[in-house]
Amino acid sequence: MTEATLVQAVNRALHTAMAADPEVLLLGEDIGVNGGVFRATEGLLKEFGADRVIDTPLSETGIIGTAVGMALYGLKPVAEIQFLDFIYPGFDQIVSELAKFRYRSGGQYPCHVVIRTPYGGGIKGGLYHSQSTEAYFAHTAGLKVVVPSTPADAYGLLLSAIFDPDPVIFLEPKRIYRSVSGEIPEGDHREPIGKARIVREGTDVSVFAYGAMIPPATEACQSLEGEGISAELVDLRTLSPVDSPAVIASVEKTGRAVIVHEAARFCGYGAEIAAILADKAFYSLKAPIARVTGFDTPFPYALENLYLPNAARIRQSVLDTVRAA
Amino acid sequence: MTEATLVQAVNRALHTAMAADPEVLLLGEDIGVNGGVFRATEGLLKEFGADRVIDTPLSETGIIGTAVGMALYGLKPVAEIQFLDFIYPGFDQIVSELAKFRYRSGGQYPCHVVIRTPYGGGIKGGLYHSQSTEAYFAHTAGLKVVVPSTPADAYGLLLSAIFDPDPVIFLEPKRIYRSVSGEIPEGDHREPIGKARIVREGTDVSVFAYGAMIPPATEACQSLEGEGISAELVDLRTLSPVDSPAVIASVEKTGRAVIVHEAARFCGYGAEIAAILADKAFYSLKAPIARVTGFDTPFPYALENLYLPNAARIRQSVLDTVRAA
Amino acid sequence: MLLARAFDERCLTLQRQGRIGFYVPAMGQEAAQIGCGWALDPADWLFPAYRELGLALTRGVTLDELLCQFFGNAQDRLKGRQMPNHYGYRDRNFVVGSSPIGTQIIQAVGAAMAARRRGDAIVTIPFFGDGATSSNDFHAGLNFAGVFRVPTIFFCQNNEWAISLPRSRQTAAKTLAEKGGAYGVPGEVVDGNDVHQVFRAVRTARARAIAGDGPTLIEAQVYRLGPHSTSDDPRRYRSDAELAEWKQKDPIGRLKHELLDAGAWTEEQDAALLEEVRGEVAQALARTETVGPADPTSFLDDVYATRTPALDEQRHYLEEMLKAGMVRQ
Amino acid sequence: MLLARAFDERCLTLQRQGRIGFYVPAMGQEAAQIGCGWALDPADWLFPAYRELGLALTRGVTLDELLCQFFGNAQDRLKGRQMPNHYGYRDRNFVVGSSPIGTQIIQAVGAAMAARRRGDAIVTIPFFGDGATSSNDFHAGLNFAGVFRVPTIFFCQNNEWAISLPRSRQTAAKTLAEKGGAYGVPGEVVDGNDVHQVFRAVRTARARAIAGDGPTLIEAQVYRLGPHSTSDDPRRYRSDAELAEWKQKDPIGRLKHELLDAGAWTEEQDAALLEEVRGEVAQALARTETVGPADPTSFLDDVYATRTPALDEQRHYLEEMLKAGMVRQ
Ligand SMILES: Cc1ncc(C[n+]2csc(CCOP(=O)(O)OP(=O)(O)O)c2C)c(N)n1
Ligand SMILES: Cc1ncc(C[n+]2csc(CCOP(=O)(O)OP(=O)(O)O)c2C)c(N)n1
Ligand SMILES: [Mg+2]
Ligand SMILES: [Mg+2]
Repeated sequence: MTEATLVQAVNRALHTAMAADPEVLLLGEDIGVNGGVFRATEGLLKEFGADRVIDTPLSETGIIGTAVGMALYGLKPVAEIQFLDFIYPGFDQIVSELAKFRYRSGGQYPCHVVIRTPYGGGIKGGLYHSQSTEAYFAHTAGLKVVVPSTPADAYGLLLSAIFDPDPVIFLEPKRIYRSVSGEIPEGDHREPIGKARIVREGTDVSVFAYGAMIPPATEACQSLEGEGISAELVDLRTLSPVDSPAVIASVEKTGRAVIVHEAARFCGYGAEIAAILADKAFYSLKAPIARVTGFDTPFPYALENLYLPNAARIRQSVLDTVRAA
Repeated sequence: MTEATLVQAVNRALHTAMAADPEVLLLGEDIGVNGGVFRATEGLLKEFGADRVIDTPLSETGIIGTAVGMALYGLKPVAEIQFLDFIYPGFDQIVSELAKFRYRSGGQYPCHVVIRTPYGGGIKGGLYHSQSTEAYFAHTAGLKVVVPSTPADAYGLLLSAIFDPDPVIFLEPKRIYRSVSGEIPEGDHREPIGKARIVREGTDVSVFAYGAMIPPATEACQSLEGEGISAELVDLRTLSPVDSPAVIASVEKTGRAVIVHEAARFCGYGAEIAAILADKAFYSLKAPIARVTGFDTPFPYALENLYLPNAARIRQSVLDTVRAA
Repeated sequence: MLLARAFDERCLTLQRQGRIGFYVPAMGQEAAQIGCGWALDPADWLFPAYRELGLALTRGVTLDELLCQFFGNAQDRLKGRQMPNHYGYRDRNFVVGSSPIGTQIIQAVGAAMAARRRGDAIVTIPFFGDGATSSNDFHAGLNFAGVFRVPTIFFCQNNEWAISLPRSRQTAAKTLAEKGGAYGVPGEVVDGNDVHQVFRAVRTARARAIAGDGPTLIEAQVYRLGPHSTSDDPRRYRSDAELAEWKQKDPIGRLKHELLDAGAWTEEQDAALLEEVRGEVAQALARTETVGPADPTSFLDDVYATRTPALDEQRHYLEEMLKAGMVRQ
Repeated sequence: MLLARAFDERCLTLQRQGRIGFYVPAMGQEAAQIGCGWALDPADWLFPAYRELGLALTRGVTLDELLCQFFGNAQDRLKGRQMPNHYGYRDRNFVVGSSPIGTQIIQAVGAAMAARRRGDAIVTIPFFGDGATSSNDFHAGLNFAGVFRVPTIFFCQNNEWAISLPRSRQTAAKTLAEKGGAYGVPGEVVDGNDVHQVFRAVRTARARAIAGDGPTLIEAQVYRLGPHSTSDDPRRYRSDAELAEWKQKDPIGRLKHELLDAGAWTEEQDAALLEEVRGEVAQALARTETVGPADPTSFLDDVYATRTPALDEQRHYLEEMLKAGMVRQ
């Protein structure tokens, strides 16, 4: 066990995977001598060499397409996209190729690729350094989508992602890259993909969140304790395939649900959680399903603190839900 | 009024708009002398010339980026993407540029662009000529998303889209391009964007669908009449901004909802309708909200008839919903 | 080459008869593909588009395999997932292609980097058309190849048309080969109707690549003698005169006359061979047309390495629907 | 040029002091930008990236306007929507840029087609760096420009670095200008530290474009003297020696010495000018720093031409939250 921030945990997981398996390699923009613009790959070039930590030209379709080709051949590439906002030049390679290769080939060509990318707001990044478009990827069959919220999960889930036989989009909440710090395991300790984590148990209402929304959601739940409200907080961790048994079980217990994410609401990821519950936990529901989300606008710069869900908004929504009917 | 198929209605609407306004022009692959691979632009090159019906090189980012530039300058370009499946090389121009230009410029640069593209399955097109990824676009603030299901709507909605001040993704259900035929108006008759259409009224259950799912949904609803079930069928027509008052009002009346689309279920468009209802119509709901959708796989070739929702599956789901609890 | 032509002709008929759903003929491009295929090593990795019948035959792909893919039947290696012509066989290093244009080009570069890392002395070869040179992934592929000096041969079959767009409107460059210059990748134009010239050019490029001297872009100038696909009517956009002119250069006729002139071949042999290949095609068709359909629940597999719980649930639902007769293949 | 430099320096300090959130300096690229700007007509449409301070000044964009954008305050034309440096002004034909690299390149081509259709005798000019030549939209932009022969000048400022990637690893092409050849677009290298040379090259390209002779790709060779942005530390990836070498070619020092040598300028005048521009910057800062913040509900506008009912509802919710003190700017 060592203490690490979330971004350090990412760095350690990459190190562990590369040391364990010579077929793991990294590629992306500015990941080599510069160590990544967030320093996630710091020191890895020196340790593993330029053959395994590859600085690429400025082309996301190049990065992802190259990773796909490497994976077809049998390697385990981990691609870094500098910001999720810049993934779209490579979106075709993701949805048309990466997600569908195993399927279209009748299982002949698995595509063992991880795409790591920082996502989300709260760093004064404006429209193009702040977005949370996880729903695009979660809607794409063939991809797995993982979002850690703690250093330990970042470490364990990234290791699982790197050794997972399927393509994984690994979204790193950059807002809490350095603000949360915690113990991480040593060595090849993996956290399973596809399992939610109960952050705190509760009986009155279930709050579903992930990534950088876990800290404000935790704060909101804690603050409600004083008012005698027992909120259960579920960190989804894997968005696809989602741990629906855990989601449903929680609401079967509490009868109420509040879903939190920073992405725009309309057709956002939270809609799927609501839809699952409105179908599979309908008879347990005692109140409308609430969503606390970003607004249905692009991500603003100067006013980002108004855009992002915070503890007060989450708290209010939980209160309204518990008091409903 | 003249009789037309859906694809002919598209052709007529383009003709009407181009005749009315010299700043409307078309660009895309094979739309000129070839008249489009589905013949949607047949005859327009001859009538309006190569300056206004522009065959482009094979680049979707080129087509969309060019359209954005034309719109910035003040024209009203209508871009054709040959199949929705091929839009992804231009996805960056759509989500980063087209959708955000007005916003990021503080209103200085509206982006008056229509992207027309055939979507959906049922034509033996396999993975890459069949997809329905409307959810990607509906989740993108700044875009409007329109899907007609009849020739009259195709005509009236496309005209509205072309003269709308915002970017519109206009999804054409290619499966019913020629299978449905009906009256279309003459001249500049527009159907409003943002309004759902009640295909048939009913009192027991609301069925929400759009595009090529309207014919099987209609068949399912009709067949249930015999069993004394009165199903209301709502054609959403505009997916974004959705007509939520109409959606909510229908379920306030019926108390039950079945949502139909051919896209994969997980994080599909139907999730948003379910989420809206689970929040805003919660107290009217008498049964779980059901979704009849494509499966959570890429779109298959040989087995596409098993993949696509049909009248029998919709009918069964409506029955289950009405009989629930 | 004759086998490819005969097979193409039969498949066009099959489609017209409604026995297969769609078909993309390779007619006119046989010499380019077969010349290239012969110049390669079986260990080399091929990244085809959708028009590479000749190439597939050089890899020993059988007519039966192809037809099963077109039918999407129980013996299709791809389990009925893809449209006809989008076949591939891992054991033949013939990667399964897709419809989006150009995507394989950059993938081939990644595979080449992987092969080099493994120490495998092979080359990778993406196949693509004139239209694909406008794609994002052509740009990324050539650029990465130049920067990383990978052992990749970019094999462009310029058949003068991208559906209805003529080569001259695809790009203002004089040749496609010269596009290599933008990336520090040497480019070369070859007469794609001359099987020997293609063979030599690919051989040379392969030797360079294996020696560590980097990638090559080869533009094989050919002509698409048939329609773009069975959904296409080329008479809408190109002249009979143009077609007639190129028919004169038909690579099959050309090779035949070469051999006849050299005294290495006779009209009788030619007729016999034609009959033989037609027989082969007929037999393959007879064998494969009776193969049963794909397993109806199989389309829920291979999304992931193992079915997720949600897919298990959906499979269960599908089985119910099948049992109740509510869905039909 | 001096004004740009003084402004850059002040803004770097502002960012260090936490008074603006982020900054991208143009230091070292002033001659290229200003030489280009002067060679153009005010009616020409500029499509900047994010490093075009010098260019903006040639369009009469004021320091106040720039600073209000950096502060994202109530007088920011963009209503606080974008990060610093992503400004634009429709009335100056200076299009509002974005962060994704390269997207403006193809847009400029579309605008040129539109201008031609309208009969406007103008050119469009996308500005971009060496890194952007690897982008999808560079490829599409140059290719469409060649095919449609548009009046567009592609103005590439090769400042040797794309964050930490040196030009030599961005592409194996010898120059970026020669990439034009892949598209039938003439390319030209100019010394971007020589304001006259840049001016002449752009003038010539503009005349060609207006005459209907099509697009030109200009590579202005410059050097990024500062960091990529305030988030960047260039000492991690480049040597002091390299920096020192290029500092010798600093376009401002160069012009100054040229003028001194020609007897058209004195050290005293230079010092006075420097003081003057520093004063201008200080005054602009004093005027703008006190401007109030953007209207807190304004971020819900301009998603569409009019707010949708859902956005109205969300605005109402936001107002409630503001009133209750539950959210803060
Ligand atoms: C990204 C993308 N856009 C459009 C299409 C539709 N399309 C299929 S083939 C084709 C033309 C391809 O031309 P070329 O690359 O020259 O290959 P050829 O068919 O001539 O062999 C087009 C436009 C596609 N498949 N993918
Ligand atoms: C599509 C995309 N990928 C990555 C980035 C991150 N990024 C910002 S600037 C930059 C380098 C740009 O280099 P260049 O084009 O040479 O312009 P310069 O900054 O040198 O002026 C990168 C990689 C981005 N903004 N957009
Ligand atoms: Mg072609
Ligand atoms: Mg640069």
